Amino acid sequence: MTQPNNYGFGEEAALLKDSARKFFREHFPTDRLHALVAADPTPGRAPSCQWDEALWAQLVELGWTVLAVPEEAGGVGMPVAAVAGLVEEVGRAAFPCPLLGTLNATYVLVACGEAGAVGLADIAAGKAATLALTDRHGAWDPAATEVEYRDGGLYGTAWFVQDAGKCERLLVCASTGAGYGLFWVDAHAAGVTAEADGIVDLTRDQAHIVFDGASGIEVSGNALSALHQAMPAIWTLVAADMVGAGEWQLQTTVEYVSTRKQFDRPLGFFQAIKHPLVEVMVQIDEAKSLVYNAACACDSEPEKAAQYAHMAKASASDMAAYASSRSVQSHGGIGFTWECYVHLYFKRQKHSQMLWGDGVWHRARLADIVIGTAA
Amino acid sequence: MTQPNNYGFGEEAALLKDSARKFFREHFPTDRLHALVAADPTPGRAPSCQWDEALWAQLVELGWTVLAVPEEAGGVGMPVAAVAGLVEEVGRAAFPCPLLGTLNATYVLVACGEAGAVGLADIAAGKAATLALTDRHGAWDPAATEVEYRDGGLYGTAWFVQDAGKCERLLVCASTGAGYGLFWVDAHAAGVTAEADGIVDLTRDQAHIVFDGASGIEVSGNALSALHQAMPAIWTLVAADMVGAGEWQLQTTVEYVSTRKQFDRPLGFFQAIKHPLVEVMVQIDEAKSLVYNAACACDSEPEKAAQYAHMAKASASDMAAYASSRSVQSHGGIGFTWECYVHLYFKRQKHSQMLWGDGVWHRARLADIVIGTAA
Amino acid sequence: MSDASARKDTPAQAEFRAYCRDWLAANKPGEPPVRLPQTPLEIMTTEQLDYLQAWQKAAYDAGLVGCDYPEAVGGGGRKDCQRVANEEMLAARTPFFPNVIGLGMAAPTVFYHAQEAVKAELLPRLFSGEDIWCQGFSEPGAGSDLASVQTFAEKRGDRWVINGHKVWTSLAHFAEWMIILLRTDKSHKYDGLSYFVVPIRAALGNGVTVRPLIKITGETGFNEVIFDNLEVDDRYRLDELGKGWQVAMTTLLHERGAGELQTPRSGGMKNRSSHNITTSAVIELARQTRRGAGAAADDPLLRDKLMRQLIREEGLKQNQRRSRVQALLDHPMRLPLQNKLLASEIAQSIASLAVEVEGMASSLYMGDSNAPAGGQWPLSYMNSYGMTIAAGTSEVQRNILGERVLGLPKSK
Amino acid sequence: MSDASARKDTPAQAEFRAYCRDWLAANKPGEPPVRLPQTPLEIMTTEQLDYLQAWQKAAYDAGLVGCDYPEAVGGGGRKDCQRVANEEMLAARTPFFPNVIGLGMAAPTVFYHAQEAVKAELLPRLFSGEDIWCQGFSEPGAGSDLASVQTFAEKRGDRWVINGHKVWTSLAHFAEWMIILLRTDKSHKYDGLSYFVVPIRAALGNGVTVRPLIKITGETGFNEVIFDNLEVDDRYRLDELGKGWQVAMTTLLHERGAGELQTPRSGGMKNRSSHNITTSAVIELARQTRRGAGAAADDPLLRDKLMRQLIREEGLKQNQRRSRVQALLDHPMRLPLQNKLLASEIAQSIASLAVEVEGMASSLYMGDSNAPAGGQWPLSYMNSYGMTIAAGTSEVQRNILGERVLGLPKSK
Repeated sequence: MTQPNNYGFGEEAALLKDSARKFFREHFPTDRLHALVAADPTPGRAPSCQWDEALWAQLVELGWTVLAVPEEAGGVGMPVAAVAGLVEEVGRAAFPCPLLGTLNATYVLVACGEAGAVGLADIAAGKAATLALTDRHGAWDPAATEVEYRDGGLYGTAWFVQDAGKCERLLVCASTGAGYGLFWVDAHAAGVTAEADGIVDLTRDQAHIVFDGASGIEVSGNALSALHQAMPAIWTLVAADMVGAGEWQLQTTVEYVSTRKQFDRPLGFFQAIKHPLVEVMVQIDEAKSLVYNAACACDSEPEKAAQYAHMAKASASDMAAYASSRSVQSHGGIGFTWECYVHLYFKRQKHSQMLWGDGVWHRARLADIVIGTAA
Repeated sequence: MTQPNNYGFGEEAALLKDSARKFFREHFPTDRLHALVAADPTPGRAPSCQWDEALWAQLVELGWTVLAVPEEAGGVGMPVAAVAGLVEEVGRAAFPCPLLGTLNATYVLVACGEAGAVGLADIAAGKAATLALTDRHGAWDPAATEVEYRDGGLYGTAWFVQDAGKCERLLVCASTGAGYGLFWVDAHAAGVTAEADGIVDLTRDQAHIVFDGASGIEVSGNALSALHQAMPAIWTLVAADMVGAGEWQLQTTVEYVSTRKQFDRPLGFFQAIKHPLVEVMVQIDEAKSLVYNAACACDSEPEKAAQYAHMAKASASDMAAYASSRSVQSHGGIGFTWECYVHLYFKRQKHSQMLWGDGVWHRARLADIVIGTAA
Repeated sequence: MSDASARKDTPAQAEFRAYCRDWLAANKPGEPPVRLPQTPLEIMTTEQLDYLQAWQKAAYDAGLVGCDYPEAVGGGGRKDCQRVANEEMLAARTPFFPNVIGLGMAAPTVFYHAQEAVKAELLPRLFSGEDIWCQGFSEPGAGSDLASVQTFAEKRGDRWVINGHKVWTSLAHFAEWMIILLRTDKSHKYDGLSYFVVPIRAALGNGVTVRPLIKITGETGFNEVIFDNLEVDDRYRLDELGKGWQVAMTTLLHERGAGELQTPRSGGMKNRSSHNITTSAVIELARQTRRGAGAAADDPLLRDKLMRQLIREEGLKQNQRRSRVQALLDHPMRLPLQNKLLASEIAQSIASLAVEVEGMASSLYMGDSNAPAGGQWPLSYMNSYGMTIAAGTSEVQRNILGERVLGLPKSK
Repeated sequence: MSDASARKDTPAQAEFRAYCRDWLAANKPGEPPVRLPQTPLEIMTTEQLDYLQAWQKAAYDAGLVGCDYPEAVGGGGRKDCQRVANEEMLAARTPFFPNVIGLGMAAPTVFYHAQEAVKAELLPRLFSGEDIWCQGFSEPGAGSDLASVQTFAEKRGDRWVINGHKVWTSLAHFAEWMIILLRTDKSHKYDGLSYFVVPIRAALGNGVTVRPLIKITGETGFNEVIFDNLEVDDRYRLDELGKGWQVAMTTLLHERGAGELQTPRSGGMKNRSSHNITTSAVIELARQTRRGAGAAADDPLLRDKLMRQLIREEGLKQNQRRSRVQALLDHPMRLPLQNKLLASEIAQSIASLAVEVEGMASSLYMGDSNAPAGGQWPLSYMNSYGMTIAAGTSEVQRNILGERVLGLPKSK
């Protein structure tokens, strides 16, 4: 299969992206975000889950959570490229919500085939979900899961579960006698305890979830295969989020250095400020181009999807680190204060950078594909 | 043992360094170097060995080649820190000569104990020497040598032998039935054929040397141990050469960007030029400080010598790459021409960068010492 | 690629594509009798030039060059067909065209700014490659600061007398014509510039001297050109007096691939001299290079660096693709203006990585029979500085991006 | 270190060293009753302050603080002995002194520029730590461009009336006194500045307001200070009117460790809260962190990065050592002026590497019981931007180095 020149990013996709941008501009400007999530600055603050549930309900109403659900399962069946466009705007707004997790679960459920239908039906009905498969060491390999399925119940702990406090369903990877299975679990079921983590990122919540005999519906008996198929879309979407957030960082910083004067010149006059911001732009564009290439591969060149998605996430991770660093540094003393909004994106990006593999990890996997496994 | 605060770099060392700098300034300005080595620009030019033998003879007369030879062997027995000061000046002048090779051989011969005396006597008598121990792949591990000692003769080829065309003696590492030995060989003996390499660097010559039954004096039956002891000084000295060459690159470039005007300003006004040159300076100073620390360790804290010498060579290698890159780029179109002298140092530094291990290799060895060998 | 593009062809384009494909199948030139350089700018011998000129002439006669220009100036009179011809030539892996500055920079500038009679006089032989063109912009005192050119044209009656000194003029040793930026008024920096086309070859020894400059690699390929009272007719002035800077922008826009008219491009031919500065070539090199007990391609640090390069390379390719997808662009010049910066810096870091992979063997140069890849990697690494310096240094490119795209205040 | 230095002592220094050693052996303070912050600038509670002030007072009373200042201003009247005391305190691993701005910046400035009576009034309580000092240089509109301060002092009779707004003033919430750069003439940028010492605590609520600023980490520790008609006696002006910029250079020179007078320094104490931003701490972290089947410390890429950091760290240490070896220096300010740039950038990259080593676990913060190292690495990484921004951003440091050391033309 070959890719269409325009990444399959057609008119509908453009409309969706545009309307999302307008939606956030109108309903969720950055000062609202700051007011919502940054009320308690103390470093040792208790874990919390601050989000605008009413606004989220509107988005569910608009159908955003079912865009990736196939039509036959009650969704819209939009291509990954179009979904990436939406996620880019969510990242630009740093909107706290369980969209990414729900999309991730959707792609994994689709990869489960018929057995996944039960999960897709829940998502089509508006339930938010998230993946639970990481071990305590934060391994990016799902086979490291600490959760076991035995005697009809799930046991063990899943770590680093994203936006757990906002979700009603969990898609859990657990070792079974026969390998690894995927289980669709009610987040509030008996035997499921979510322990919220105290995290740096104010725009997300995170938990480790303890399973003690919880029951769940097995949606796949071959978890690794389903995850293998779905991961490229998952990597691509988190990269799309980072591209949007990076663009916010760039534009906000450009605006600041265009107005802030030192030595009778706007800061942006100085090449020591200007050239690093150009480099941020260059890195954002690289990551963005690679995101749509990877998304399009998920849609129409699946044999290349993993390769291109590794590229996109590696590029986005490095970009996010650099864009974050320059956003604070270029803002000077102001950028070092809690009241300036740049720290919200700084923290979100540092979090995203690690999510589902950092740059080094993705490049190592890419090398295994392109060069072959090292002798 | 602990190091003296001043690196043991005393008055004599300062005088030597100072007089070397004056000597080259007077007798070997860069235009002489260019006239001497850059007459034939063709990329496919035949290998050649261009140097000023008369000037070299003066330096031998001044005793530079016996500085590291112990007093009891007829030399001066100066500390490595003082020798590093001299080599820094040789690097600054990019003076084509066999000084480094002779010093390298000296340190290895000293490490051979009594058996090395025969070699040290030759060096004390003014003979130049060089090490011959690298395989065709340029391995930086002497145990990779392709030369074999059998039936009383040496067989095989030693590659990447530095300044071979300027030397009368070779110190050869060869596998023996019992391990590895070091052999002191007359460069013009029967069974020794030097095949000159066509190299990029115009300030050095290089050869691969074919041994076909050549005889030599075995100065050590445990080559790896002697080399292990001597390598820190060898790494330190090539780093010292690079520091001197780097300083030439920095000062020459600073001078150019201070006079060359574009947009009605000297180029050096622009931070896009200024800040990279500051970074070059910072890197040179790091490498230089580490060079004297390593040299001083060779003299008075030998258990730390390898660790510190790895730091010095790793730092110098990365500095040399960056200083070279910025010297050409900051000179603009002029810097891209053969008539501008910067290419001479660019090429010398790229060569030195690889000599006896690049930055990555030295950091890997350093990690083995500091962290321990990886599991 | 050729087939994917074909799907969007208009009927006229489809017909033309079929024609190109047939013609190329029958007429693609055979192996060159001599080793070709890496790019047209490094053509050094007349043997190389003859072979390449014959190919350009054949392609022009067949209608594959200048397709979108009007017939009156020697063009094909078609609409948006050069792109089609280029795609088919790339697919057929034809040799490159030698008159690269003529086609990419001189032709659109002459077309938009010269008198009609001058277009008709010059463009046909430019398209056919019979006349090679060169560019006279840079001077010893005017590099990044192009507007400070000093080479002066003085009006004497109906003619102009030119005196001065141009440098870094690739192909000047073969060129019939030069596009040139001249000072016609010393009292205004930008408004004192005018733009001309001047004959080079015809005036050699009689107002024009061409001297080769040697590069840090030891290669020749560019030149300095000295003007000593060269007389030129006023008809060869492009656009109005004092509008030279604006005309030069047309040239630079097309040089950066951001112009209106698609440049005729041929290429893709593999031959024994071909040396591609691509990550996959370095991966191949790493596979063949011993490092410790294994291959360099097994080394985790080199693998990471190789993948960094591969990602940057693919990123640039996808930038070019995305620059045609309107809905994914925020600023029309944001991607096109990155092209030159990225292409040159990526090439430099690829060559630098290859040299690192070679290790000690990177000391060996073109004349050494043991040099890996014939010593071309150290050569390419050194040549890459030509790319990050020429046609606006990387530093100038970053200024342009910061000012024109991000809207930051001018640094100069 | 202590022993190597001892070898070069003068007889007076040797005697003093022995005294310090004995005194410290008997009087080194015990474990603090509360968790201490990473540096004095982050003192947040009076419990922390009380413990540290008691220590500084004891050390001062014993003659270990201000040794090289004359007795008339409360100093020890010794010659080159502060260095000796500092070495011995470091070796004894004492706690740090809380009055760090007072000792490092205010004391030498007051000493070189104040009236004799003012020195005698202020310095003893500064040395003893009874008075904490803070620094009022930066303003909302004057960061990197320090000379553009607007806080204004107007002369009324023998007194000055101060109005304006200072920011990033560490320790202001505990400070009795502030060194302050003020504008006394709006018509000259540099020559319109004058330098004062002003009482803070005494004027709280009566001309002075101190408000804590919250850092991106969520910590407090620095403040904004608002002056609303604060009256100050003319005797608290340092040096002449309009010489404020020159006086400020004395402050900055000593801040960068490049001044004449050695700053009294104590430190080295390990306690349960200590978190050293060093490569060896990250190596330890990497040993304890699982990565794939092994430890992060076994990963070749992380090993390379760890060694890069170790080399930079050792390089800075050796720079400091080499800066005292005359024969190995080309320019007297070349190494000292690199100190602040390198120390801050190295700390930033070490913390960044630690966060990379932690991987997903770096998402966990101070309030999470599962956070590695108690969540201090993400905290340190964020705090490192305070270091690359405050006291002259890294960008400004590079300008200074390019201009003052390399002699390049000024960029501003």
